[in-house]
Amino acid sequence: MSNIIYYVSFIILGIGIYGIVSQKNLFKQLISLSIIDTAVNIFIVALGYVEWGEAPIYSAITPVANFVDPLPQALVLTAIVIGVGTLALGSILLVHINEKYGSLDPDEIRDIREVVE
Amino acid sequence: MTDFFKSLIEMLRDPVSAMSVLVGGLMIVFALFAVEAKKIVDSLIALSAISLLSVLLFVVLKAPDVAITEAAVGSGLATAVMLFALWRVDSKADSDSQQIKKTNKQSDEAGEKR
Amino acid sequence: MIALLIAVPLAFAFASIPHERLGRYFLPFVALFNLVCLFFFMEPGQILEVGRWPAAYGIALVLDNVSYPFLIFVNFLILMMALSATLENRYGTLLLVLTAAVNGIILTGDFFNSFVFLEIISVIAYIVAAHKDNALGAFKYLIFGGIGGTMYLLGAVSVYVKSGTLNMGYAAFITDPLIVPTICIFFLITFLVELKVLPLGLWAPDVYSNGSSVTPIALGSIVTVSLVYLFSRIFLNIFDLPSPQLVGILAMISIILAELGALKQKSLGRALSFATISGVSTVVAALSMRESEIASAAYFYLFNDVVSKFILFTLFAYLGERGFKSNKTAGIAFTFASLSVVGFPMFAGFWAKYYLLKALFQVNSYALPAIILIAAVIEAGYLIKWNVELWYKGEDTPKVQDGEQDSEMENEDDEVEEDFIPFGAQVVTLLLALTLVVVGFMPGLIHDQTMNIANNVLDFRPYLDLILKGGM
Amino acid sequence: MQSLLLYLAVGALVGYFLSMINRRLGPIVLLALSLYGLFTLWNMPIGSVEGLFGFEDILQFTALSKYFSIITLIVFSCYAFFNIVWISKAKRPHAFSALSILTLFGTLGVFLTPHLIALYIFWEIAVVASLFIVPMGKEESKKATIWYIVISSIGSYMFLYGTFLLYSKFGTFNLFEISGDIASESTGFKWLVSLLLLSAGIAKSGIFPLHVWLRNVHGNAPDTFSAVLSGQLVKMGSYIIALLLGTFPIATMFSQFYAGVNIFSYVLIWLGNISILIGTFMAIKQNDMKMLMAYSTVANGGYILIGLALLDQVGFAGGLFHVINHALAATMIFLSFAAVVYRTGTTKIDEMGGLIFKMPVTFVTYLVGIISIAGIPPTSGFVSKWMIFQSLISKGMFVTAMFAFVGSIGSFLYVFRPLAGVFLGQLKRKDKDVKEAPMIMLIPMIILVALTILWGVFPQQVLVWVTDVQRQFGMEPFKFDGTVLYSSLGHWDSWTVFVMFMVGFIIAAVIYILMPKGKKIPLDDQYTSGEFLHNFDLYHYATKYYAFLEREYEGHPSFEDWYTSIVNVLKAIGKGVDYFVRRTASAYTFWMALVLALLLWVRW
Amino acid sequence: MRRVWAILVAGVFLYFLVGQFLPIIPTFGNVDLFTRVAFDIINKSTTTNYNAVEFKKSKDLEDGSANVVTSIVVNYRSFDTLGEVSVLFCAAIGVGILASMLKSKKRIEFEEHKVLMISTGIVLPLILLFGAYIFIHGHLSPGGGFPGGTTIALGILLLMLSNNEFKVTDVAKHVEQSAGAGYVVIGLMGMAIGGVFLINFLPTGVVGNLFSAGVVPIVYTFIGFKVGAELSNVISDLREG
Repeated sequence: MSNIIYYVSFIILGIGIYGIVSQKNLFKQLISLSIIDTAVNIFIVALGYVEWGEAPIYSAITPVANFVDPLPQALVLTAIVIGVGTLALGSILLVHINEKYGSLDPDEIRDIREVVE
Repeated sequence: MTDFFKSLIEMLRDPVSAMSVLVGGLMIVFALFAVEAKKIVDSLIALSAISLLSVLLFVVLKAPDVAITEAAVGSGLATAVMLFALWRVDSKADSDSQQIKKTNKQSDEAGEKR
Repeated sequence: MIALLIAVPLAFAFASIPHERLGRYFLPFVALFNLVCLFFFMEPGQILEVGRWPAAYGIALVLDNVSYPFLIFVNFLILMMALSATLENRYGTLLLVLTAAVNGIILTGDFFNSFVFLEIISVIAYIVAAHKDNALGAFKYLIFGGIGGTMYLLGAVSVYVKSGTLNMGYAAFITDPLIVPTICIFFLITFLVELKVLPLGLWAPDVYSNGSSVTPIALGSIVTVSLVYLFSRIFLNIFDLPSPQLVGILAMISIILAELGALKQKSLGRALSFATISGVSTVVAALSMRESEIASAAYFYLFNDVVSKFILFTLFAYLGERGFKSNKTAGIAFTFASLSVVGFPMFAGFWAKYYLLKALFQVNSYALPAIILIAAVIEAGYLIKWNVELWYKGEDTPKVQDGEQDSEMENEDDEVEEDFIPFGAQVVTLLLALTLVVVGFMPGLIHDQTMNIANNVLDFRPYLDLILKGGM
Repeated sequence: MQSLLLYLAVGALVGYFLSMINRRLGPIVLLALSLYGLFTLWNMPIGSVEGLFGFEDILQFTALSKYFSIITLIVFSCYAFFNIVWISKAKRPHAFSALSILTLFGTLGVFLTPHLIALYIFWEIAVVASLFIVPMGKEESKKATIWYIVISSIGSYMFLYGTFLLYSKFGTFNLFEISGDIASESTGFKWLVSLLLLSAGIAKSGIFPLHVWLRNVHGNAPDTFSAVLSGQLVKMGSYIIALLLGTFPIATMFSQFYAGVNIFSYVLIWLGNISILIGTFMAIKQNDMKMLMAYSTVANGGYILIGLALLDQVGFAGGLFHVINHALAATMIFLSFAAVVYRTGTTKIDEMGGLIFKMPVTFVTYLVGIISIAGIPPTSGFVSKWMIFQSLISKGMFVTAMFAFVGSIGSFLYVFRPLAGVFLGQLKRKDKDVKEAPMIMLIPMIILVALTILWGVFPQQVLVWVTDVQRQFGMEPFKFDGTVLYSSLGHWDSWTVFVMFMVGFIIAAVIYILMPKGKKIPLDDQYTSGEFLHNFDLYHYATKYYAFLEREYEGHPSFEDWYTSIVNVLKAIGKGVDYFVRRTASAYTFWMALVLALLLWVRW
Repeated sequence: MRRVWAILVAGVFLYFLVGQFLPIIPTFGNVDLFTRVAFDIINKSTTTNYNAVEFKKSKDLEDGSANVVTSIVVNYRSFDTLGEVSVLFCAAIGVGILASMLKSKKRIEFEEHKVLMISTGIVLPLILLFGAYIFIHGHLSPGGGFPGGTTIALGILLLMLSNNEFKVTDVAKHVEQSAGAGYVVIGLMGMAIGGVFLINFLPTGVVGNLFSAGVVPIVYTFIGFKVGAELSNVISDLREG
């Protein structure tokens, strides 16, 4: 029952996938993708949590080591930055798609493509 | 049923779980809103709200570095980037689309002629 | 020392920012530098612990008998592409980073590090896929590859949780029959996506068929080779493939479906993309058998497929679908490549098929050979059709009674439309075609290497010894 | 043999570059090479073994190899001689010559090696080389190429599959080593392997299920190359059939079925029957003379298959003998067609007529060719058909005999159509100034005519080769002495028959000379009821020549259409795949979930 | 209908994660670090033998940064960070390429607002200073190069919003170039001095001092500048088009 945070992150991930599948609009799909990223980050950080552990920083308050696992945090740090890079690319791609087809709705785009081809 | 509530109460004594229940619940709501919202701007705002709440969770999970990074990158910059993209998309959605649709019509007629 | 393979391309990439053309000029020299380093200053069987942190704590770059040939092959392909492709604004810089990433993903012995390099490759892939105004395909690939990347990340993290380290060598000590399949499913999903095995490879045709001289080669040749390496490293060397029969069956279905899709296509580009899918699916299906003979044959098949598709896609990018009247050499290269893909004798493709079938029959598996041969029949059908059409383009066209001037005008337009193939591309395609022929006469050149790879990839001890021995 | 193959491989390149200097040099190189090959192989002792490219004793010169390579080289030398002039009409002369030499290389290799993989390699070389000659023909030849490659690769890949099946069982690729042990395998395995290996031959020699490519390819290929296709490349298939049927102990491998013929041969014989039927009836209704001869090739392939599948003293010999007859006859006929096309520029029968006075030598060549095809003495065609009939009747297989008989009757009909349409009848006006084909073209045709009649009258030479083959395969050799051939039902002396024919011919000639000639009148010299009628129509027709026959089987099923519909079904599936490709990432994610579910719940 | 499919698909994923994956990971909170490499990393004793680290006392350890996450990111797994930097680098270049490919060069305009301009003039230096603080103190306090650089980029964004004429000049590109090259050069210097790529070749002082942890602050400074420049480029590309 104390795994509640795992469940939370899984549910958010599921919502993200639900968004990708259910939403027609490509922008919504991009947003869902970043929701998935957030959920995975939460999950990974939660994997490293130690009960009654401190933040992994030696400081005046915590001079001796009673820390949570710092390595997943490092991994998440990387993952966040990668995620934002992907997000920026997706946005500019969306601008391109909109410029070419004048729409972000896959159905309209498909019609246009079939006509163009 | 009762023991379920008992365990719930037990769990809520633990601050981490309590926070995760509250914040997580909010995040789920926002995620659903972000997915299902009619206007894309709303879902963008919901997205940044999600990452802000996740910052809260990171703090609870004793991950200040991740928290500060997520606050700066996830909720700040990512939202700005997508907002810019959204502006470009919306500002252009009307002019070009009609033109392209025109070309479609023409090519349709051409096809019919053939 | 090994780190130079990654550091030098990155340094040049960063240094080539201020001017657009700079990266383009750096690229061939960097690839050449890598090749020279590999040939003369490095030999397999060494490990570099980056920052001198022991393997379990830090990141270890491993150069063993498996990764060494792959590195040489990939850098050779990059050199070829640098000479043949036309790189517009800043694509050179991107490809420099791609060089670093591909070398890294082949060298690294660390799960999360391979995830990072995988993401670099994917990001570059998204950008390169958007070449020639193909944003829609790139966006599909972005969403789909994003989910795949997430899966890979989860897999890497679960490896860390279970084994306490991210190092591939130590991760192999997870042997719990409950845990390993679950972890492997994460990786497997990613690989099925990135290796374009249908139905997860559906993104590929839209991406490859954009008629660019960079996209299909960078993605279909270079990235594919590196990912096949990682696939065999993870599933043949470290972990066991989860439910290998299922993967094999998926790959077989993917072979047939891809060939049928290619058969239907009216444009050469899409047909070639489908053909690529079927080629890689064949490799995956063969690798899923986990037999050293079959694996070696699969690597041979990969070599032939990649080189031939390199030629085909390059010529398609430059010539489009207007025949070989003006440039015969291109036509000869195209014909050689397509014959080699189909697997006619005296080309590399024949020996690939020969070794593959021989090995498969030795372990009494009769389904895959049949499917490979059926696919070969279909492939022969449409590839020869394209060859004939392109060779005899514009000849004996039926006379038009009324308005002959128009037809003449069209012909003149064709004449005008024929853009020439850059010298580099001609040389490269002809060189690769000759490579195919030479390998067709002396298959030992490649087969020894692939046997060496296969024998090493299938037993785990040398890799672990290398990692435990620690480096430098 | 090794040196010969090497010379051929080099000769391809040499021919290519020489024909850049002068396009006539290419065929000359081919002619020289094939004459050299004829010389060497004729004198080569049977059973000599050599290596090739460092592979030990991969080449083995058997009696069968000798027989088939001699046929091939004869055909090729005539073809090359003919090409010396004809090459001026070729589209890509350099490639044409080089690929022709390469085709010879591949075919000789096929005949010379018992090693199955080497055989496959040479086979595919021959196929590819000929493949790129075919589209140099008419407009439809592009499509024909696809037919050719697809059906040929179906056959050859089945062959390859069977080869590897054998390898996985016996661990060797050498056919002769395998043949001993195969009889002990399970029945299903024997059926599978034999059918797989034979299917290459079936596809190549145009037997029933895979016969569709012949019409397109032979009909549309370059004119002289059709001669090689029908006269020689098809014989590669016959070689495979003869080799396997002879090498494998078919009689002990499969159970006896009917009249001492085992079940496997019986199936093959029925395939042969159907091919004879299809070939004959389709040939009757063709208007294009090359396509007509293509269908006749199907029918004769059926004859050869029946003869070989009988696997007995007389029938097998007859089948082998029929190979050389059909090779010569088909080459003759296609070369004469090539000569006609060279002059008139069309292959449609109803666009020609009355060429007999314009090109008499060509006419004689065609006449002897069709006599040999139809199996009329004194040509050699009769001998082989006689042998096949003898064997059939002695076994009491009257149904097959009936089919073969129908085939011969039909062959009278269809070979007469081009005769009447092209050579007899009245001259078309546009052909007024047609001349006889140049001398260079006539020489090979005359040589072929001479060979056919020679071997029809004195079949000893051929029978020596044939009986060598039979001895090598451990069969009881065909009995003959001098020109007298013995079978269980009686004997046949071709020399006496020839003398009788000559006597009859001379009598007829005398009568023809002594009798008063009918006088030729111009077209407008005719009147009715005292009126001249100025009618310039020709009283000569070739369209709907056999309409009364075609009417009988109009609604016949067409296998081409069946195969095309299969291809369309495949394309429809491909369209479905393409449909899924064009979806968005949403659909892709659905597929990902599907695969995930499979991975979860299907644990193999 | 579409939503039903979507729920099914998400259900499959959830089934996999909850039914297959959750059982094999430890329950939330009770992780024993001793089975993980993180234990030695926290105690900075991966190469030496274990003795407890004390704040402001223990000196010349194998790694000197008080912030363990930073020590992992920049020291133990510095190679990942190099890759991470190049991911962002590629994304920035890609946005640049694609933006330059756009046909309609219509830049996004904001109407200027007096209050915003003036307040920006006041706040912007503070923001930049704060960003610099974040990445310079990355080895002592939470934060580091990435959040610091992002903060700077956000400051640039604020500048864009406030005044309409502002454009990001090529200076950003040069900063990016030099910073990125600098990171690699530090790695190569480590190779030259210590013999291994990306080795920490400077003395790692007392844990907790500003001038400690060897190359970590330097690397983080480079990363900060690079990320700031790149992200500002991304934003300006998206704006200018």
